[in-house]
Amino acid sequence: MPGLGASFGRGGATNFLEDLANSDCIVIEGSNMAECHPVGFQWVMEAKARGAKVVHIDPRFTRTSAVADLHVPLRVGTDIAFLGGLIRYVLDNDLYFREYVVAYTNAAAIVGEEFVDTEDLGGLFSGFDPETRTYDEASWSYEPSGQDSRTDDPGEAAEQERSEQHPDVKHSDRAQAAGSGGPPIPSKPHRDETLEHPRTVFQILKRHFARYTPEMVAEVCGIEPEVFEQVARWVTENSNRDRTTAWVYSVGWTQHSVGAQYIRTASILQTLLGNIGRPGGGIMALRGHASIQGSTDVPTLFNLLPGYLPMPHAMQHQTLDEYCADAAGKGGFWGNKRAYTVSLLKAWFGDAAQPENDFRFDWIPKINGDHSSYRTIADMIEGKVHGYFLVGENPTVGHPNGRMNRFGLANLDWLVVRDLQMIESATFWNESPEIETGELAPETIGTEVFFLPAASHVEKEGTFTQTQRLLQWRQKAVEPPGDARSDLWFYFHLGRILRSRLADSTDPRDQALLHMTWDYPVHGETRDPDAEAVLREINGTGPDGRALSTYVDMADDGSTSGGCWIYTGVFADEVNQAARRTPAREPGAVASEWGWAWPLNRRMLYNRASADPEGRPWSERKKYVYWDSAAGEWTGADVPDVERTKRPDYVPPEGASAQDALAGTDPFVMQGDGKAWLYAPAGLVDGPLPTHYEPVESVVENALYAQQASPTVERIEGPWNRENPSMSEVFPFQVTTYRLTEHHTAGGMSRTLPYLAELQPEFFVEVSPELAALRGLTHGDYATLVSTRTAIEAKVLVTERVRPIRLRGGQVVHQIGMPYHWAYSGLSTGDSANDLLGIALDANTHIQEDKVSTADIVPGRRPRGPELLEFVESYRRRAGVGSGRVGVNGRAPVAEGDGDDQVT
Amino acid sequence: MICRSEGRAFGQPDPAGGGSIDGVKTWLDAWPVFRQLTGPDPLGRGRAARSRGTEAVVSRTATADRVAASVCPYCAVGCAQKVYVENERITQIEGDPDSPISRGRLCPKGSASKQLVTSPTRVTKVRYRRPYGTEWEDLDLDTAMEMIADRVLEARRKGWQEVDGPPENRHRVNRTMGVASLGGATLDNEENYLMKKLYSALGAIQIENQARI
Amino acid sequence: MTEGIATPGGGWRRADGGQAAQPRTKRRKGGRRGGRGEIAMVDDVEFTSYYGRPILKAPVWKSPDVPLYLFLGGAAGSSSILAALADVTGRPALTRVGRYVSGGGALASVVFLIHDLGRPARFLHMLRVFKPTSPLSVGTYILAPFSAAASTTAAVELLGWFPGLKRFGGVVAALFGGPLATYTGVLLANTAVPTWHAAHTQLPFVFGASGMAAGGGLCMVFTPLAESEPARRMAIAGAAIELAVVRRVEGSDSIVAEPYHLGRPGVLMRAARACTASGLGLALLGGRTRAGAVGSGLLLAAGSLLTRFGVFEAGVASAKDPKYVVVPQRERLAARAHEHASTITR
Amino acid sequence: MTSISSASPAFTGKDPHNRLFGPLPDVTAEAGYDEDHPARVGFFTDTSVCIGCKACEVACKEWNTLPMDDSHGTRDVIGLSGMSYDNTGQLGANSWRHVAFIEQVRTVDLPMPTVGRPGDDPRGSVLNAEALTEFDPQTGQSGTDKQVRWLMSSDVCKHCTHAGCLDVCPTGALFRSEFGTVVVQGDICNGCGYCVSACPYGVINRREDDGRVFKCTMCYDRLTDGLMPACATACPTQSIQFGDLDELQARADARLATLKEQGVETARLYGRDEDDGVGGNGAFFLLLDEPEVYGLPPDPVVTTRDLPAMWKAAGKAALMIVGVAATAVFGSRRPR
Repeated sequence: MPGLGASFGRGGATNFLEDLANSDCIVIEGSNMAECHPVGFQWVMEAKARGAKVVHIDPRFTRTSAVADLHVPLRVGTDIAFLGGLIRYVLDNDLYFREYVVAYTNAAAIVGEEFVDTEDLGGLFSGFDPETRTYDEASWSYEPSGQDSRTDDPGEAAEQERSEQHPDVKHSDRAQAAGSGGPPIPSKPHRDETLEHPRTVFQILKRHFARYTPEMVAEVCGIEPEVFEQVARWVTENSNRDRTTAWVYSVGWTQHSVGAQYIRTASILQTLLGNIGRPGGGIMALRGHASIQGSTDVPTLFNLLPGYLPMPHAMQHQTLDEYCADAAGKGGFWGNKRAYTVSLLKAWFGDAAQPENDFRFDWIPKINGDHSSYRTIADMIEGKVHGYFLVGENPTVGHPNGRMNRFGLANLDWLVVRDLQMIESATFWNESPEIETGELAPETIGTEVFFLPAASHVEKEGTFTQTQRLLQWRQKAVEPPGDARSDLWFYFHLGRILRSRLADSTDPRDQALLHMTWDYPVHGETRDPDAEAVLREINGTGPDGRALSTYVDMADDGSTSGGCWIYTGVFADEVNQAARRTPAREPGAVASEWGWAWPLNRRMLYNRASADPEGRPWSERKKYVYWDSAAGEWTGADVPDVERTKRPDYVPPEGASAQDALAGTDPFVMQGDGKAWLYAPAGLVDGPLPTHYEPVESVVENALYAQQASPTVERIEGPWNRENPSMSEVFPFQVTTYRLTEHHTAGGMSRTLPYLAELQPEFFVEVSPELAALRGLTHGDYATLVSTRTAIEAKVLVTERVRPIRLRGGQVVHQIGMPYHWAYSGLSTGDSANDLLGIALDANTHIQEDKVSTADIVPGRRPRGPELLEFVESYRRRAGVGSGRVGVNGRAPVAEGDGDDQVT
Repeated sequence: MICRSEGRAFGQPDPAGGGSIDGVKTWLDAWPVFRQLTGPDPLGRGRAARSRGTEAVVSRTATADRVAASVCPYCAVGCAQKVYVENERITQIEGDPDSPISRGRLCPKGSASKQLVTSPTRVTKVRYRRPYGTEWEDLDLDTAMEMIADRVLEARRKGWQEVDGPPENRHRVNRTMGVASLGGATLDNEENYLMKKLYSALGAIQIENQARI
Repeated sequence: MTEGIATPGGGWRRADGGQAAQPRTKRRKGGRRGGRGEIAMVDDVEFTSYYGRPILKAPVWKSPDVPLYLFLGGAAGSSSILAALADVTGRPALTRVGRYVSGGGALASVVFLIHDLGRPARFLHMLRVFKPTSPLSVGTYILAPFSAAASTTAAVELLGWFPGLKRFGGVVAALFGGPLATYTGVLLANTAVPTWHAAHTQLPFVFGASGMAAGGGLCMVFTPLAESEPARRMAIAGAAIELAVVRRVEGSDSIVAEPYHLGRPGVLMRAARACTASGLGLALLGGRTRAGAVGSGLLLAAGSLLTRFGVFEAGVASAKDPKYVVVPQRERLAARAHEHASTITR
Repeated sequence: MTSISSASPAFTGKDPHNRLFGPLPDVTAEAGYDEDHPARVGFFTDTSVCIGCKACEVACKEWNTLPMDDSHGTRDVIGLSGMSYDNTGQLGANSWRHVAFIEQVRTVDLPMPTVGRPGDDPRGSVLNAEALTEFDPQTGQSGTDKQVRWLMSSDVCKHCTHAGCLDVCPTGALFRSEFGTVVVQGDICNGCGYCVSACPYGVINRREDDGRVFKCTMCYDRLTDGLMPACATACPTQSIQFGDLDELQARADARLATLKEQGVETARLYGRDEDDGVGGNGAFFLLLDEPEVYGLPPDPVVTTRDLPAMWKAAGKAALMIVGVAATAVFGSRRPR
């Protein structure tokens, strides 16, 4: 979540679900919380029962809207405009929390003279290179204060900064490395605490958002100005010393071409209102999977090492020194990057990692560009990838452009699928839609497929990290059936076999494998590795061999180890803290002994900000963590997110580094300057401030700027991933995809279950009565949806909950709602919504824009077989886009030699 | 005759074996009409109408051999679950009221967890599809593991890169582009950790997760 | 048949709106052809429902089993009384026919009753309790002795054994015969099925009278003219009462009488009336001839049978349409609200 | 010592201890349980906080191992019903909880039907602050000319004080439990189907391939273990509340008062009134519209309320037969 990381220093939700009950106003935007997180939603209902206002801002009227006090039906893809409007409202009416803003944010920081805003460049910031479609962030920097741009290795740091701007580095998702620890900044800025200097962040903010007037918001979002004003009033009336407002978002924000900037906009607003780090405030990021937070904390992501350490980049990080140069000597906890990295290397390579061999930093493979999932799929079609593991993932249904995904799988040498049920990604070779169209055939597909049954969540032990960064241990209830095994078993034993195969190898490339620590105790007949031993390794151990209690104790000399520094403490005192199950004393209270939250069991991040600069609670009502001057320490309901005995009036001495470089009034301890960033001088590749761009596929012209869509959008081009032109009559309707309460993502865990399948038994799309009339769609009958990717059919639900939006000039925007759970397998079946979508990515995250696209809709069922190909091709021709015809197994057609395939 | 068969159908077992006065009494007690006529439930709407099955009702939460503490595998709210096990079979999964987050509640998916783990359509045997094959085949798990190990080493070799980049910008990368991985976000932290560790040691970098999506 | 588009204003009452979103207009008499009686009926009366779905579960009782059971019970019950009285008054032929009809009817009705159970093997569970609140329980305790007595009597009549037992059995059957013929009216009426329940004080008479028409009619058919006069008289009286009471039931001003006039039940009820009325006429005019007796007896039996089917199906139809639940209940509420108008606020 | 008690006063509906309708302070004792029986338990379903997640449906099916079915109750079949998000359709033998979804829109009576720029319409907006603050629960304000509201409500067996199904059951399969609930005993039911027609709410139904009837048992087995019913345990927003009935009634009254205070004029309790046709429900509801909107009968009456009159009529009709037969026999000429 780089949007949060770049703003506050950590990429996780700032608060916890139970804390929503303490809110005075809750705005749910970009999330259908009641449907997708029903149990978490109880805390919203709790707050509502206590008198809080609940606002739901969403293009669709959902089950969340149904119980909200106000539903704001904004046009899909216009959240930045709406939030930008709120920011302007707050600034113009002096409704920001001035004391908080001055003390805890970078509002007072002065930005360098080279920075030019979108207001002056037609929607672009300074530093844009149209050739590579990337920004050079240099001009976005703070004006250096000169005195404290200290680093241990200035030369190397400067080199790092230069290479940071290289497109290859840009494409490797550095932003996400701000998941814990904000992006490194070269220096602390000059500050003007009067906020009057024209180049202060505050004044820049004012100018940047000046054009987001209520009228403009109404125009862009398609809502009444009065509705906007109502939201603005509720939010600002409930954001002050005594009251707090919480913002809740989910993939309704992240899955956009400017998803990270959506979150940034909310971060700016919430920071201005003084709602971060305070009870009932914050930004609640709702993650959609049991351990999706854990999967980024302990990442299986190409660009990250555990604990949000970036994956070493070939251009920048050939040695450990180079790797740590950007952080060495810097302020904030990021300053200890070397200790975290060395501890990781010790955890992985044990005795083989020694100071004299650079702790075997060279054994970590290097990245040099985008190696993300979608790029990899394109590489597969090109035949560049030979083997693929799918571990509990069903990309041919769950990822946009299923057809492209299937072509990728069809060009592998081998594929290993591990799942509970026979999912569509394992049967692509004989059951997929492309078999029907003749584009694929078992006889031409050489992919060897291994389906290995997996153990379910009750058949193995381990931890999930849920949405509020909380690790919870699961006990094993029963043995898995038959050949089913845990993924821990699979990887442990695969590693064991590989190591024994290469036992005698002297090849340098095999040494990492042979020397890594891989001696976990095993249990039972199946020799299942001990998950607790793995968790203890993740936690790390100190020089005495005992489990570490805090990452502060990590050293860079090799005396400590730890597989994921932010998880250090989960095994404190040699106790599995994640397995604790002590209930809270009362509902909504901080249950510090239920599970374990990173960092260091803090439930609310930045909670130092719940007290004023002197350390006193802002108000009795919102008392949380405060300075106890008698005891000389921070105290309160939660673990303070500041060193326990750091006085509020502490001023860092000259030359201090890491946490010691932060003052007692700096609550954002992971940021180099200890402040929340209203303006992000670094960390995001598409701008220091959010800007409204239309989605990549939009039927509307950008009313705010000449720049239609985000200039940095990443595209993967090929005949299998064409893009619908914006404002095209061929694809005149906006489409948005979503989940239903009754199903789970790609459906492997729900369409196969009778009790869930019967609740939402068929694929359907939701359309307004107006669109139904316009296109002759009949409630309960089939309709066919067409894009440049393919055509799919769905039952039609005509409902007033979906409504057309009329814009100035009479343009009517019709929006089609499309849940994406279905495919051809299981009890409940249908075409797959994701087949309709293309892949266009937020350059910060490589997350696709599947919350908004365009399509056409016509009554009746879609053509079958090869006729379907011609049907879709006719749309492509009419829209003037390249052909979608492919050769064998989806490879580029030989005859046409169609050279627009950029994948090289 | 009617009563006798009825007695067997719903009455209490006859410990005295019949014939004795006690036996008749037990047998009569078992006939609800008798209980209606002699007890406080003359209309036969409650106590008199109770069957043998009803008297024997016991909650399967009460007969479980053990209860495992677990967490729902669907969304990221992290609702705590109690997993009831009897005879090594899961008999019930429900919310744990102690959880400060979920307070024992579950959504429809969480409530369907038992069906998820006991589903008859779960695949429990290794399936194998050979290149250009048209059918699934059976495969022994150990054999499958060995075959996968072979293929990983081969793909790693084929995709190995010492250096990469255009001539003017060439750097050591020490990696393989031959093996890629995509995990779901229902993987445990421990599993993710071993995956990242093993893949990194192998030099594989195209390691991705649902978290990207 | 279901609509997904919300009806504007449907059922949405708010203080600011003042009055209910839609006025409930008074039903127009008759009712027009309403297809399957769901949305199509809306133009007739206005009422709100959940997607036009039934509120009640339609009876799961099978047709023809249950209507036949009702018919046979009525015929058997009334003819058992006839037989007993004929026995007392020395009419051996009528006695014999009456016993055969009641015995045969009893046996067959038991068969139909058991066949209608979801778990026929558990028929004897009926004797587990005695529930005065359950017409079926009471009916079981009527049917059991009746069928035992009537069928035994018929059997010994056929075989010619134990004349003494015969008379005793006949009397026992006759004692239960009346309740058997009329309890079935309570059986149907003691339900939530609107059309049945609305006629709850009349249905026993409909069924009792219809049973006499059927029992009398069948006895007429098989009894020589010399002894058939009591059967004819009972049949005539039964048919007359049946026609009169059915007319009152069907002609009720309540909307729940509507199903008697619509669709299949409407056809059945009209056919029943035609058969019964013509049977009655024929019995009156030509019932003293053999051919007339046979013809009118059969017509009356057929009329009785059709009445049972008609009443049964009208009830089923009323359970399937929420209109027949909502409208009368709304009227009831409105009447009550009117009573307490000063104290009730909506 | 056993004594033969007479059922006849009950038969007339006049027995003060065995009334067939009207309020019953202790329905459990009525059914023959001792003084120290557990308190009567029930459900209070507050639809104003229902989010339509259907957890209740699934939790119920998991606990009671019910088959899947479509919106018409057809077993092992699924299909889209088209009734908003309701694909369960009804309560029945296979679905003991049913969440209804009702989509309602109404036009805002003020001018300016379309969205446009401010200033386009000098009369201003349809929305003003007062209008916005007094919305019902489950009322989304959608910022244009139309208001949308989406009602959701989890229906269940009402466990009536005077339960028609129980009263008419000829085998005693349906019985009043010690908790005051109404339960089918699967080892007794012979599938006569009488209860199906007797239920004024259309709750209980026969599973055709099984032959027996099924409905909510309020998780009788769980109650014996001191647990809440599965649906109430799962319900994320406490829309379904389980507890002692008198306590729930007090809670419901307070909730209604709160909503009324907030100006939610459409709120009302359903099944709470002990003077209604079924003597009040063990499972009652807070609704935001008329009952029939949710598929509930507006004024249900237990059919046995009229049973004494029916028996009287049946007795008279039986006498009529005897009378007519006697007249016919004795009035006819004796055969020679």
